[in-house]
Amino acid sequence: MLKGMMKTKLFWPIIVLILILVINLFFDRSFFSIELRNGHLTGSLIDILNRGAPLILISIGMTLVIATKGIDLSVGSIIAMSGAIGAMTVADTASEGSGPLWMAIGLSLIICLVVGGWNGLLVSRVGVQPIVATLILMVAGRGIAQLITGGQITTVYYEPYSFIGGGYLLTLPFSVFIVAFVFLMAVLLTRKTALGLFIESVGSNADASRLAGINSKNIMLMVYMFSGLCAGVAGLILSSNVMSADGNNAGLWFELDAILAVVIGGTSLMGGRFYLMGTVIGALIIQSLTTTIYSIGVPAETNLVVKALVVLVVCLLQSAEFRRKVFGIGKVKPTGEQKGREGVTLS
Amino acid sequence: GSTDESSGNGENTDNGTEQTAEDTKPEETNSDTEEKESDDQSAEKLVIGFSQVGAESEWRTANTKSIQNAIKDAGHELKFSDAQQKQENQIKAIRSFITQKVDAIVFSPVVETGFETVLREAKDAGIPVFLVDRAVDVDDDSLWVTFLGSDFVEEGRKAGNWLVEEMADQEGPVNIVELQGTVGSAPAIDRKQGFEEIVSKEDKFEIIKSQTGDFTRAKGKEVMEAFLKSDGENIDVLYSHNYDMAIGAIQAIEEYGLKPGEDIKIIGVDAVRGAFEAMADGKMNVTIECNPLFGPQLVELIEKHAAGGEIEKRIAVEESMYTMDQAEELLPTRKY
Amino acid sequence: MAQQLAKLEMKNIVKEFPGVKALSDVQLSLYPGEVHALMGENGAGKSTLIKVLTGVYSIDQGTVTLEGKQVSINSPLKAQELGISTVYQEVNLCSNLSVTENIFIGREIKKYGRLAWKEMNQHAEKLLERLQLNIDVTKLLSSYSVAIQQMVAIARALNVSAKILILDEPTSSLDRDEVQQLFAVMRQLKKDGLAIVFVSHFLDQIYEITDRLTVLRNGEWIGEYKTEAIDRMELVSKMIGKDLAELEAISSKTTDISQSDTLESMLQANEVGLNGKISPFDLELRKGEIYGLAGLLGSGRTEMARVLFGADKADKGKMTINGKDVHFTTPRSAILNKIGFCSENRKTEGIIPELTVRENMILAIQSVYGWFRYLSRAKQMKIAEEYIQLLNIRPANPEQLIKNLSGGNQQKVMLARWLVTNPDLLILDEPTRGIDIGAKTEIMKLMTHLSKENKSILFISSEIEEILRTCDRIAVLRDRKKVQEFDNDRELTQQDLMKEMAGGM
Amino acid sequence: MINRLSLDYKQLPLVATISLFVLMFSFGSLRYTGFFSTQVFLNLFINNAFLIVIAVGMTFVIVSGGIDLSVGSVIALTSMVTASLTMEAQLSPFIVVPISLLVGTVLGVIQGALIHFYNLQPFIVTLAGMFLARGLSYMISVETIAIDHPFFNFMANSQIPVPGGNFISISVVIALIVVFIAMFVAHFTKFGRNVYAIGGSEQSAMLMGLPVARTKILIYTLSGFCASLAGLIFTFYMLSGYGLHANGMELDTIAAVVIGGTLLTGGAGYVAGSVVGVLILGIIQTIIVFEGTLSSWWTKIAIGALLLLFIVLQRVIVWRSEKKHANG
Ligand SMILES: Nc1ncnc2c1ncn2[C@@H]1O[C@H](COP(=O)(O)OP(=O)(O)OP(=O)(O)O)[C@@H](O)[C@H]1O
Ligand SMILES: Nc1ncnc2c1ncn2[C@@H]1O[C@H](COP(=O)(O)OP(=O)(O)OP(=O)(O)O)[C@@H](O)[C@H]1O
Ligand SMILES: [Mg+2]
Ligand SMILES: [Mg+2]
Repeated sequence: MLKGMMKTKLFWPIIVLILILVINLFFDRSFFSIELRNGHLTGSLIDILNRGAPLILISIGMTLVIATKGIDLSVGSIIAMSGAIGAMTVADTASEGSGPLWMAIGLSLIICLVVGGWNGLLVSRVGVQPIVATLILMVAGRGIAQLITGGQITTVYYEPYSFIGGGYLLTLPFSVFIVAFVFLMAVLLTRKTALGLFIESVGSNADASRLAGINSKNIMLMVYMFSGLCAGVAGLILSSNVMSADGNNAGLWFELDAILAVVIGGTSLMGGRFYLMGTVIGALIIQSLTTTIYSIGVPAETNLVVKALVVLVVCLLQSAEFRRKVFGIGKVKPTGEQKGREGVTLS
Repeated sequence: GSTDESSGNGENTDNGTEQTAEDTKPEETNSDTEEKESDDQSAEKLVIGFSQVGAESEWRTANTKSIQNAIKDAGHELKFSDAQQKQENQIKAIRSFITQKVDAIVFSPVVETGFETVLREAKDAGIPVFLVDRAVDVDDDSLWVTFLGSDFVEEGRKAGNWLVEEMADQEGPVNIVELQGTVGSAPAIDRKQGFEEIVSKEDKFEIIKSQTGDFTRAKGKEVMEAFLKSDGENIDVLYSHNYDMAIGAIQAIEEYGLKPGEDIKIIGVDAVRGAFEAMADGKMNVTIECNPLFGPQLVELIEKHAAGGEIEKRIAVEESMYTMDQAEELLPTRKY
Repeated sequence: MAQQLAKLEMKNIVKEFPGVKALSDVQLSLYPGEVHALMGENGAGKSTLIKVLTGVYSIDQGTVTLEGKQVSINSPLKAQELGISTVYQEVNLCSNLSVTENIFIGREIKKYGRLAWKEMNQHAEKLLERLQLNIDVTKLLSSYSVAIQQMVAIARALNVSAKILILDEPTSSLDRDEVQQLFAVMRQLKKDGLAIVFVSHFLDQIYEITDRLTVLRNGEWIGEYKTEAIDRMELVSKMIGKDLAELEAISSKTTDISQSDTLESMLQANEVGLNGKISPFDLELRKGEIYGLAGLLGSGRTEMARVLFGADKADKGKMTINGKDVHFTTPRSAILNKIGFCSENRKTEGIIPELTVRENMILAIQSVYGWFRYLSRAKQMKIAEEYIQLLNIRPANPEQLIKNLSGGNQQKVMLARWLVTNPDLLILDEPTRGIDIGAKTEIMKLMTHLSKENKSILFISSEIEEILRTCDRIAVLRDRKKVQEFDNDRELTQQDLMKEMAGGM
Repeated sequence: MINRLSLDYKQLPLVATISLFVLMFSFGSLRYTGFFSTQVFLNLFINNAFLIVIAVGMTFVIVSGGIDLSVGSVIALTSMVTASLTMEAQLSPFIVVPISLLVGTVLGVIQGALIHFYNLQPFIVTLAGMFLARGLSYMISVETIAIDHPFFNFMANSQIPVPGGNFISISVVIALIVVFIAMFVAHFTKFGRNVYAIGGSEQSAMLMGLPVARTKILIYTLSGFCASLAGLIFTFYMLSGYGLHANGMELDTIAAVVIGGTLLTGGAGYVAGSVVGVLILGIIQTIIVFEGTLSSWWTKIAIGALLLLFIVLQRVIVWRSEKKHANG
């Protein structure tokens, strides 16, 4: 039953993803080909995975936040911060030892945890509305990042640092492994323990959850910390990939793409059920869309229009009402009751 | 408040970047011991309002520093406001400069248009306005004293000309890919225009792909990767609207397995220090200077005007163009 | 009235939900000036029939004829325009609006092109007067108890010149007096020639007010009867579909009082209170006793329960459990002390709508285990199936989303959630709300069973006889104050209690 | 009217916000010379007239439990349409103004319809709307178009004097009119109350037989219209059309509305509150400009800090008096 639902949830996003990829085929015959160049698997698909890594990461974090009826606008700034911290810690080390690397990773991840926790505290303890609570960091975070880099775009000359976002392992980009790891952790933590259940129940009805003995405050705190952590990792990948820290532009507007990915993946902004796999697919859709726009030579000024249309199509395809009206798929559904403000759900 | 603000700059120095190190001390003294200073300063201590676009690029930060330091070193009082890339903020800032009755307003417009009203208010309040970096298109040029800054279109032309010479003996087609700046931003539009103006004269040149990289390294790299995927070896030239995108692109090219500077000729704008490093190790062929360090030049103008001197409406920042072979010896001399 | 032409005819109504056939070939006919009961177990299809009639759900098959001509009602708005006024099962009002607004929204009074709040407030007060309820109508609805919200919903329904009035379990959270007020009004409307549909699980009420009744079972139409022509036994057998013999067991009202033998105290509260909610009270609960709270609407029973459970933090007094001091700041701390609390407000404080029946059931026990020790899927299934079986929850599918269950079935799931935790003290606030007779007796049995196992139960109910029947001791609350405590020996009568509740005149 | 009796409780966030605004203003006045002047206060309105107008529209959307991210881009699009029609097509303002007001309105209708009939999430639909509007304005032209036309110059430059030698702009008057109309609509029309009802519980609203569909579509239409009107005001303010205008302003708007005491979950909020919210953001800006020494990152940090300070204070005030309310 649940599996069945998951399927329907994932069905349309997957279709769209395939569609976008196939479109590329018309412009570039070799689009799906993957070859082994000097020990690295290369090919558009690999690139999409590789480039998409940061987005997938923050989307995973965002999914849990949204499942609790929350939202995290600060991820973009956190990316900038963690990148800045990471890069600055290794900026003026010329050594080849991996010591500074761990230093950088440790430092920025810890800080990102703290920062995420800060969001969590504002939301769960002070009771600030998520969008505003995280808006604060969205603004201030970039400032802090620039403060760290002194407004410069600091270039890193420390080779090992490039491994995080640029390195290869077993012929695959290392970032792919990072994503896989985080994703698995998230799935294990939420589905093999009761966390997932608690998150969903808090998101679906916080009062009732409290009366059922769930410590909803801590749950919220946790998801925001996790989101912060994910953003931190993403930040490291991004900054390591270009071997520099850019406080002002790193991760700019990522938050919107992340939220988009989550919703495309079938998780409702009204909280409750969440679908990590869906999110990943959503993120991949967005990334392959971007790559497509670049590689098929869409004029720069029309990028946004194209994006808008695709987003609309995905959402419409997911809307049961739309499918019924247009293709007449699916039985007639109750007009009211089920159709709360839950948005795109097929349940 | 100003106290935590200066201490903040303290932190800033810990993070070790010369520019901030330089300007911290004067700034602190400035904010702490104003009156005393003004006593020392016999006459002529001007209050100057400076409204900067933001800190969107390395170039911009350097520019800000240069102007800030120049003003303070000359012992004038600085009122700085950062518009966070928003025109409305900039207008607000200028308004409040007017209400604060500063002696001169310096600002680099976010865009050329839309400042007429507020400039008129400034004029009515009898405050001279100095435009830096970007012009405003207002018919009534009595609204500002002078415009000091680079000519983006000219930069584009320089890039084009260099390419034309470079490729003179090569018969086409020469496939060019272009990394634009942020869509709609003045430098992006003008640098594109100037460049196309030149290369379009010869039809062996073809701009096969042109996409925005938002002036950032990450985007520049991502876009270049996509270009390489679709057009690979038959890309001959990369024209990048700024240095950061060029660096990103260079990384992409290397990862793709080509030699930047040889397999693909690379033209970048902004002769920042990094650009020279890149050229020094042969990864970039030419960089067109767009000089941000005209602070002192500006302050002179302001003082001159305050003293009642005549100033012409358009003052170009002296800029030039540097190629690979010059890079080595010039590298040490680059300030930023 | 039979020769009159029917005001409303519903024929061969079919309604399916994914996986559930809620209505198959159901019919209903209403005549002017009658009160018509819809009878059936939980999940029989009563509410669905009503929602189909009022256009909340679209009809899969069947016809609706209103005063002779066929109509298609596709939205509640349309239904209202056709003169059908409805009170749905759950309180369906906007708690963020004032009482007045809730009564008038959609048909506001205007004056010089703007809404005339003064007039509306006055009207609202008059309307509630009619139900003997005088409350501040400008206050937010959310500041009132479910019971009052229910009354407001009724007032709203009365506020239109309707031809047909539909009341889906309006009495489930009301107590005797309110019910009488409601009936008085209904009789009045009946005289005026309205046709009234009335749903309730209380047979007494059915026999008191209704003229005819239609029985549904598992979404099927069983029959239509004159109320006085069919006796309880027969009616119940029609509803549950068992023959009279089997029923004797259930119906035998002698679920005798489980006189607890031990006097060992389990929970002790002295001078516990919460400013503005409930004035300080002493309370001792013994092991293995069922302790009843009786009181009128708003008397503070729920508050007392919530304070004991830590849902509201007590601001004075101290509590001990099995001798050791406790101070509950959150429900969690209470639960960890093996206390359970089944709220009276199922919709907002009970169900987790987006989750399945299974997940809703195991929520409390899981929160005791903590997030790390996740019950295995198998265990969860076992629990779910066990209680679905025990309380006969329909549809018997653990993976059905709870929001798709009928009201009564949701209530059963809530009970299951707490029974699973096997608490030492179980606080039940109106646990039998909207539950059918079969399940009700089942729950009574469970309670006595628990008390036999030396567990204690705090039982709140608006049905005095229910309390009298099951409780060892009974406290009476009035105006947020504990005013009396009775030992429930044979002499204690309803009258005694009622006097005390009303304020012993 | 309706709220009078329970004012203390229901309007609490609003009261808190206003008092905090006063607090901030006096802080500025004490700290900076020339801050405490009527003109500084009036400038808050002059500089934020457009923000006030979108905030009004946004208030309705958020109260109904939705959200509208497209407003910022609609401003850009409107300014672009206005500019190109005036300067390139050489049309008269009497044609241009109505057309540009239609831009957002139409987009609003479409968004509303999508959200309601296909049961899509407002956040996403309006996000798409945001991309679309900005994309379209780029497609009109990536370059900025300066407007030089007597009508627009008049709207931009004419100053309406107010007692004490100060002045306001025409846009301010427009904005204030919008605010008053909105207040009336919110509290004294059926539509207004339906919005609150839907925000409280869409399902209940539907069961109560309220015209949910119509209302929801109307809400987004209204918001779209306000966005366009704001776009027009913005165009007066800037005398130019530009694809990058009002970048990210949707967030400022949402912040203003929420600061003004409106719940993002819907059902509660006041137009007046949103106006104060805008003023709060404005005054934060002003304070920073007057501080006049903040580097661009310290500016960002300062904005965040002030925002935080404000929100926490607001929470505290609300808490304390909620306690009082409970005990009273
Ligand atoms: N939206 C829905 N989706 C799926 N199934 C539903 C939905 N609504 C009701 N049902 C099913 O239809 C059947 C009838 O439900 P209904 O609410 O009509 O019962 P009822 O007679 O009102 O019971 P109660 O006395 O408990 O209110 C139940 O089995 C319920 O599970
Ligand atoms: N007559 C009334 N006037 C004003 N407020 C009331 C009234 N009755 C109840 N309330 C409100 O409803 C809330 C809940 O009351 P409570 O539920 O404790 O009463 P109760 O004894 O449980 O009756 P019921 O459970 O039938 O509602 C109280 O906090 C009170 O604010
Ligand atoms: Mg029912
Ligand atoms: Mg109660």
